[in-house]
Amino acid sequence: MSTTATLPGGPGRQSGQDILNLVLTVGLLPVLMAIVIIGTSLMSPYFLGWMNVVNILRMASFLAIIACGQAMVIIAGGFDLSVGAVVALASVVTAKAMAAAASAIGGPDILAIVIGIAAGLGSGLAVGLFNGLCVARLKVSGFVVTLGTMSATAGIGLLLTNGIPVYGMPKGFVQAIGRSQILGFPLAIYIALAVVLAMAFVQRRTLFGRYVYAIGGNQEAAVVSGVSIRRHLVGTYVLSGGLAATVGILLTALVGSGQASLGGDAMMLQSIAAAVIGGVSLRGGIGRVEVVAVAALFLTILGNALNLLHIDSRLQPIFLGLIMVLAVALDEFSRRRMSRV
Amino acid sequence: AAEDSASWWPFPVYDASSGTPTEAEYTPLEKADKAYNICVLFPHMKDSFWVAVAYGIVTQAKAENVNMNLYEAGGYENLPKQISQFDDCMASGADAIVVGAISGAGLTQKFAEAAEKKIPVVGVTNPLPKDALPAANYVDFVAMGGVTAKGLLSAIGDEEANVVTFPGPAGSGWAEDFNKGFKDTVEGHDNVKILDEKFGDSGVAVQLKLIQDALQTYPEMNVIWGTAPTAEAAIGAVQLAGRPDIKIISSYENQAMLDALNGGQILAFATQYPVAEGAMAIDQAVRLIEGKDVMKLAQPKADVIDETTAKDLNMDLVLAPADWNPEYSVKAK
Amino acid sequence: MEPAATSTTPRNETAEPLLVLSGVTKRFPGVLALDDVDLDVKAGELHVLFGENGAGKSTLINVISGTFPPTSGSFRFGGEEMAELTPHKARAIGISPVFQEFSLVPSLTVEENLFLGRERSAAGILDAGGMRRRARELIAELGFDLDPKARVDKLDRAHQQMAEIAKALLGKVRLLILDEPTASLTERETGRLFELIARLKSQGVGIIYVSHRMREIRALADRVTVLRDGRHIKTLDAATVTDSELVELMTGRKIDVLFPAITHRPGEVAIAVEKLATADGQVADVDFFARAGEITGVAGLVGCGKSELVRAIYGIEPIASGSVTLRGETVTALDPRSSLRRGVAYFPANRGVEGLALSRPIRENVSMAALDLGRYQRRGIIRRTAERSLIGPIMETLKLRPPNIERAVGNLSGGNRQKVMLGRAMARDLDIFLFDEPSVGIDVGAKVEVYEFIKRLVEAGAAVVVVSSELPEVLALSNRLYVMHHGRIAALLEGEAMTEQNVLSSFFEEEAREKAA
Amino acid sequence: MSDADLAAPAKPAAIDARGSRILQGTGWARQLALPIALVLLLAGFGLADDRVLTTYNLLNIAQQTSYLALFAMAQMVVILTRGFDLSLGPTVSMVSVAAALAMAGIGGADANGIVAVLAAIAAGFALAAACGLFNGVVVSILGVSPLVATLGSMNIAIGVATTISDGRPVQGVPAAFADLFYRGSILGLPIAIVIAILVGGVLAFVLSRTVFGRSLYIIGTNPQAAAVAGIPVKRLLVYAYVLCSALAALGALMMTARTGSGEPNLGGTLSLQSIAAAVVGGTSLAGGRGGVGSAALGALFITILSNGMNLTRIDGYVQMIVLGAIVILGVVLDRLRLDGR
Ligand SMILES: Nc1ncnc2c1ncn2[C@@H]1O[C@H](COP(=O)(O)OP(=O)(O)OP(=O)(O)O)[C@@H](O)[C@H]1O
Ligand SMILES: Nc1ncnc2c1ncn2[C@@H]1O[C@H](COP(=O)(O)OP(=O)(O)OP(=O)(O)O)[C@@H](O)[C@H]1O
Ligand SMILES: [Mg+2]
Ligand SMILES: [Mg+2]
Repeated sequence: MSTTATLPGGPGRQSGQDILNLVLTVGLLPVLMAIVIIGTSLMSPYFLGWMNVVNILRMASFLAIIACGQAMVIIAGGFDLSVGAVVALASVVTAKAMAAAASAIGGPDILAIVIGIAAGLGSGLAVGLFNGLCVARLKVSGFVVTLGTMSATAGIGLLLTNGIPVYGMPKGFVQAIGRSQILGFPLAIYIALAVVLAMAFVQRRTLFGRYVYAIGGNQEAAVVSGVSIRRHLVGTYVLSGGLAATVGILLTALVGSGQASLGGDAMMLQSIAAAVIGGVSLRGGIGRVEVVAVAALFLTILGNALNLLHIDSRLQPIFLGLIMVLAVALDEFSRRRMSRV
Repeated sequence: AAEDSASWWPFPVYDASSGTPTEAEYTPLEKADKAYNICVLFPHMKDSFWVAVAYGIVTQAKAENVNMNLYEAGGYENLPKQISQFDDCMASGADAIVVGAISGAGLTQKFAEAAEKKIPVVGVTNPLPKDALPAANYVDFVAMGGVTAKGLLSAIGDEEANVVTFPGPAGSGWAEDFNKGFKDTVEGHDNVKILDEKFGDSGVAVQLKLIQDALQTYPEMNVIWGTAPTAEAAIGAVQLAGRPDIKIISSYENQAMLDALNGGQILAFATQYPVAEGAMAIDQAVRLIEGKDVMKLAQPKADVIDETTAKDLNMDLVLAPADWNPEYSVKAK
Repeated sequence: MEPAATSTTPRNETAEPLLVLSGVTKRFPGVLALDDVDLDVKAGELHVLFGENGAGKSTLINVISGTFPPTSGSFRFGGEEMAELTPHKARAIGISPVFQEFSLVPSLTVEENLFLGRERSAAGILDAGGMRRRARELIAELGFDLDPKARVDKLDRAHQQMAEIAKALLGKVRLLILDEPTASLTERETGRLFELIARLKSQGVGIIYVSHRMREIRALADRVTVLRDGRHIKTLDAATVTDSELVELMTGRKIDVLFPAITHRPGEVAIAVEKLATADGQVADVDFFARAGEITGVAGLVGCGKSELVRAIYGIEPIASGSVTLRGETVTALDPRSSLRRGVAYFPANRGVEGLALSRPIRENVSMAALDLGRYQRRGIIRRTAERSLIGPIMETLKLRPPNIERAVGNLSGGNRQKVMLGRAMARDLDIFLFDEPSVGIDVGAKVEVYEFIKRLVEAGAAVVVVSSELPEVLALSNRLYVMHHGRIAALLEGEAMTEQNVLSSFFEEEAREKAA
Repeated sequence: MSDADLAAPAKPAAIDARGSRILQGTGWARQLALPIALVLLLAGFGLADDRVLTTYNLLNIAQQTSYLALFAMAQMVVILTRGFDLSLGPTVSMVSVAAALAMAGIGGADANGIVAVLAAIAAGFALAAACGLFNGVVVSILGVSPLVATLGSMNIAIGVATTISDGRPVQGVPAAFADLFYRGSILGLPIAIVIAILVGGVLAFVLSRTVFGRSLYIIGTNPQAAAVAGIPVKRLLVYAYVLCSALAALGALMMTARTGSGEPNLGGTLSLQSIAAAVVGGTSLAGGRGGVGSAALGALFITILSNGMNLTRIDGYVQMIVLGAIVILGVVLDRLRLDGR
């Protein structure tokens, strides 16, 4: 076997190797997903209905966007527990800023919308920046820092609204961002696709992506190789904050009001779950965003299928938990078998 | 805002102290004898419903000139935190404790301790086990669920109604009670069919997902009954799905429900007059401290509000004024 | 990179050596790793740093390559004062270190590692094709058997070492620093490396070279600086100094012979392996045996599967087929725990990864493999006094320095880490010992101690297997020597037949046979 | 050897050095950092409100701390092995409900005291052991990352708790049970404090003085080395998760006695809280570092903070922000102190 590694190899072998590599990186997830899809569609006629497919994709989009940011942070060896809270904060800030701008300026909606979105994104980026600076400058573990900011961010979101939904955003915002469709698909799906593609590109083809892998893989080695650690660490948290804020804005547009209850712990845990199920190593240095996106889709489909199959809502978590563990266990098993060969 | 409770009284309630509710009117004391310390515990302050209760509490505390401190536990999943807050209240020397219980059963030990320490405790808004406390006021949630069902029945007449219920978080107690009340009341009406019950956390995002899935699972669904966030999420989901025919009913009230009702986006919502509940709780606490006569269990008359009844509603008792910011403590003058 | 190199050309380069250190001191918490060291390296010179484990060689190198600043003192490079040097800046001006603890990211490929920190990019976007071409070029130029697309964590230590060397030679190099580069290379790669070094020297590159192998020092050095306890002892001209002088300067004592004379008294067959194949295919169809009272050596090129063989015997490499018989008893289901119970010990080549719990104290690391014995515990409760009084003397006999068994292993130098591993063998009664590269990265003094240790084991009647890439070592120690090639036994050499010549030729015969097949 | 483990050759020297420094002479600085912060915190609150430092309130703090400390200790056991247990909270809920159901099943409030208590203990610990076994087996034998494994069991436990309780509190806990686990006192100390101290003492002994404890530290520091040294890594990992769940179950029984009913939501946010307490106290998520002291201190820190803020009447949302900020500040100070030497 070791000789094959030394030879450049003909094109045939190359592609065989590539397929193996693909299976190794993507794992069994798509297979499992196919099983769930086929199984559910046999049992529920509505599962593959157009609307349901759109719904699944939309929900998966939100999760995928957040999980991409989360994945980058984890690959760099960190953890971002604050994403759920950032979703809420961005929602509230967007709605407040937009409503304020709309009533202050009066003029065209577009201006208010832009101001609102900028404010929302800004709040997410700011939280990310704070996380990043604490982790990189003060060398505190990402887990604890983001645990702190999670609490503080949620507190700020609630303080701003007292938990009361924020209304008064221009109708155009809800129509254009939340409910508009292109070729039958909602905007969120396109944004998610763009994010995943962009991040995949960043991971493979840019300095930033390369350094994130390096820092997570072996920080000491990255240091002695002259990689500036701080800048890139901060970058991952800012990215994660920004992407979480994006989801906050999209959700705000979808529900039509700014809500401090959007996001939350569930979103945070799900984004980590999607990243890990998508093959991101919690020890850093390993993982691909496109697989993470597939994992996000998988989790969403699973939840949808359980609903469509009329499973009692109290029993649903049991199924969800078992299938999640099963998926990763099978994946792990197959990976081990493969690398044996 | 006019922070004056004078116009609220007398407030019509059922007096259920003896077990069977009888019609009664509630009128609070003018003023407390002394500036007592009253500790208030809330499950959370994350929606306008609890802000409304807080509004009632703050207003009445000012009216009766007592000190008040309010603590919120951050959500229904934080029972241990509420228990700790209860301990902290006792430790901080409260003369009485008003509690919106996360779980009535879960606080029974604390109630017993407070009784031993002779600290009166008043239950507000959330239901409690029978006779757990010397005084309380809350609606019968089963009855309130029933009220919404009656609202639905009268709105649809003989039309077919295929309902999916979204009662709220499993394990909360109140969600189960609302649901039971609704189900019991529609039972026997052949034109109303309950297709499914979808429990889930009462946040807009979670509810939205549940609704979207239900829209797929049950194309025949034409009534969505659930919590206020359910209704809020449903408005958008129904529009997206192109199903303006679907009727939406909320089992309780908040600012969004009121706006939606005015905008014609929902059929109706129920109210239990949370502002009045908060105010009564403070008064009950003061009466207990002073050893005065107290209504052991006051039940506001839950009403279902639809377009026609909305006009006659005393909004002051349903929601806090829009520009009111929650105050977590009141200092007696 | 290029402009930086040219712009630093000073007027007085001919007068001043390439690198000048004056009074460099480095203090770690509790350790004075470098104490007022002066040193200079000329362009085109190979300057050997020589010293015991923990003498401060790696620390010195880290200071020069900008990993951390010295506590006090200063140094000049190319006539310029180096203040606030960062690793990035160091590489940019031509200081290229090959670290002892590799600077490789395990989850990246060889090629990605080569360019780490110096990627070719435009506007933040990588020029993947260009880098790949350059990587292939470089590896071909160096003659290393290395796949640029292989992930580093899938490589063994030898190939990682190659990657680390290639990484250092990627850019423009003016000062090459090699910290024990041959520690896990075999003869062939070592040869390549030496050719390369000669070429670089002729191009005027200054080289700092750290090694514990006298042979290399002899072959390469222009000057030798001896460090002891962080202090500069003496700088000598390599041409005029003798080995024993160097060793004496380094250790402060006299060492006459490196390899002890070991009395081999072959006894019963302790390990017998038949038709063994590992699940990963690294070992196939191997017949092998080792007797008590003698040393059985295993030699072979990098990647030949010699490590896997002993790892399979110990039970950490899954076996696909074949049998392992220990003292006449055929064992199924091998695992480390039962191997230890049967008296088998294994000393991994990579002590950091497989051997030691670095942040735990020495005491715990030594007793780690013996905690199931009644000596150390009673009903699961550790007898701490007994543990201390057992481990203390063990580490004393092994001359642990500093002799404090409560220190974390992570603080120890390479040689002392190996002593901790050896201590494990003495913490319980064992009689079959499997050593994988027993002297990797340890100084001459420590080597002698390890060999003495092995000698004591064998003379007490134990069966010892030594797997090593250092031919002189296996040749000198073994009684019988297996030569492995591509997972198979290529030859078994005994007695007079055990010569370097024979080992090398058996590689080539095997190679030819494979070609023919 | 599992392939996942290959990803970490020689870990950064800086980290090794840091770890070692802690074991050397400067250990006391770290040990004392948090206690000093605690005393200052308490003194600060004491100045702000004179009820903070009354015996009554100090006992109150001690009692509240006992519960969180138990959970933090449980969590710490698995964090030592580089894992964590997200299912801890739901396990608490599940045990609470199961114990209450068991007691209700044999007569409820009127049941024979001893029989009821035994039934509750049996039911609670059996379920917890099952959950711990599940976690342990999935993590160690199937090789699934602790995060996914316990996220899975978290969902399962939530499902079980709400299903068997029908989503409602389970009433009918006999007085004997409440007396044993809540009301009783020994030498004037409430029973909860006594239990926490006893368990802490025993656990401290187990971790520092037994082969099992020693092995946990080694596994957490270097699992590969542990395996090579013949430590039965997989078996001990299973034990660690079972121990974690068992400690959680004990805490759950105590909390059930305190609430007087089985609560399907009892453990809601305990998973994250217990991790936070352990980590703030100085347990390292990288494994191999921490102990009973760190868990207890972390729990005390968080409890004092929220008690102090309650007694000094800090608003709810502001409390969240302060809590977040202080958690970060705590670890930052800790970090700076270490760097300063
Ligand atoms: N990061 C560090 N923190 C604390 N002490 C350190 C650190 N790095 C090295 N030391 C200590 O400094 C001393 C010198 O170590 P150094 O690694 O330079 O030795 P060396 O000469 O390279 O040894 P070897 O031949 O084993 O590689 C040793 O006592 C070592 O324990
Ligand atoms: N040309 C090569 N390029 C990349 N990897 C290689 C190459 N040749 C071998 N390898 C890797 O080397 C490993 C085999 O090394 P192995 O551990 O068997 O060596 P060994 O026989 O123990 O030799 P040594 O003891 O000298 O390290 C395999 O993982 C294989 O993938
Ligand atoms: Mg060194
Ligand atoms: Mg090897």
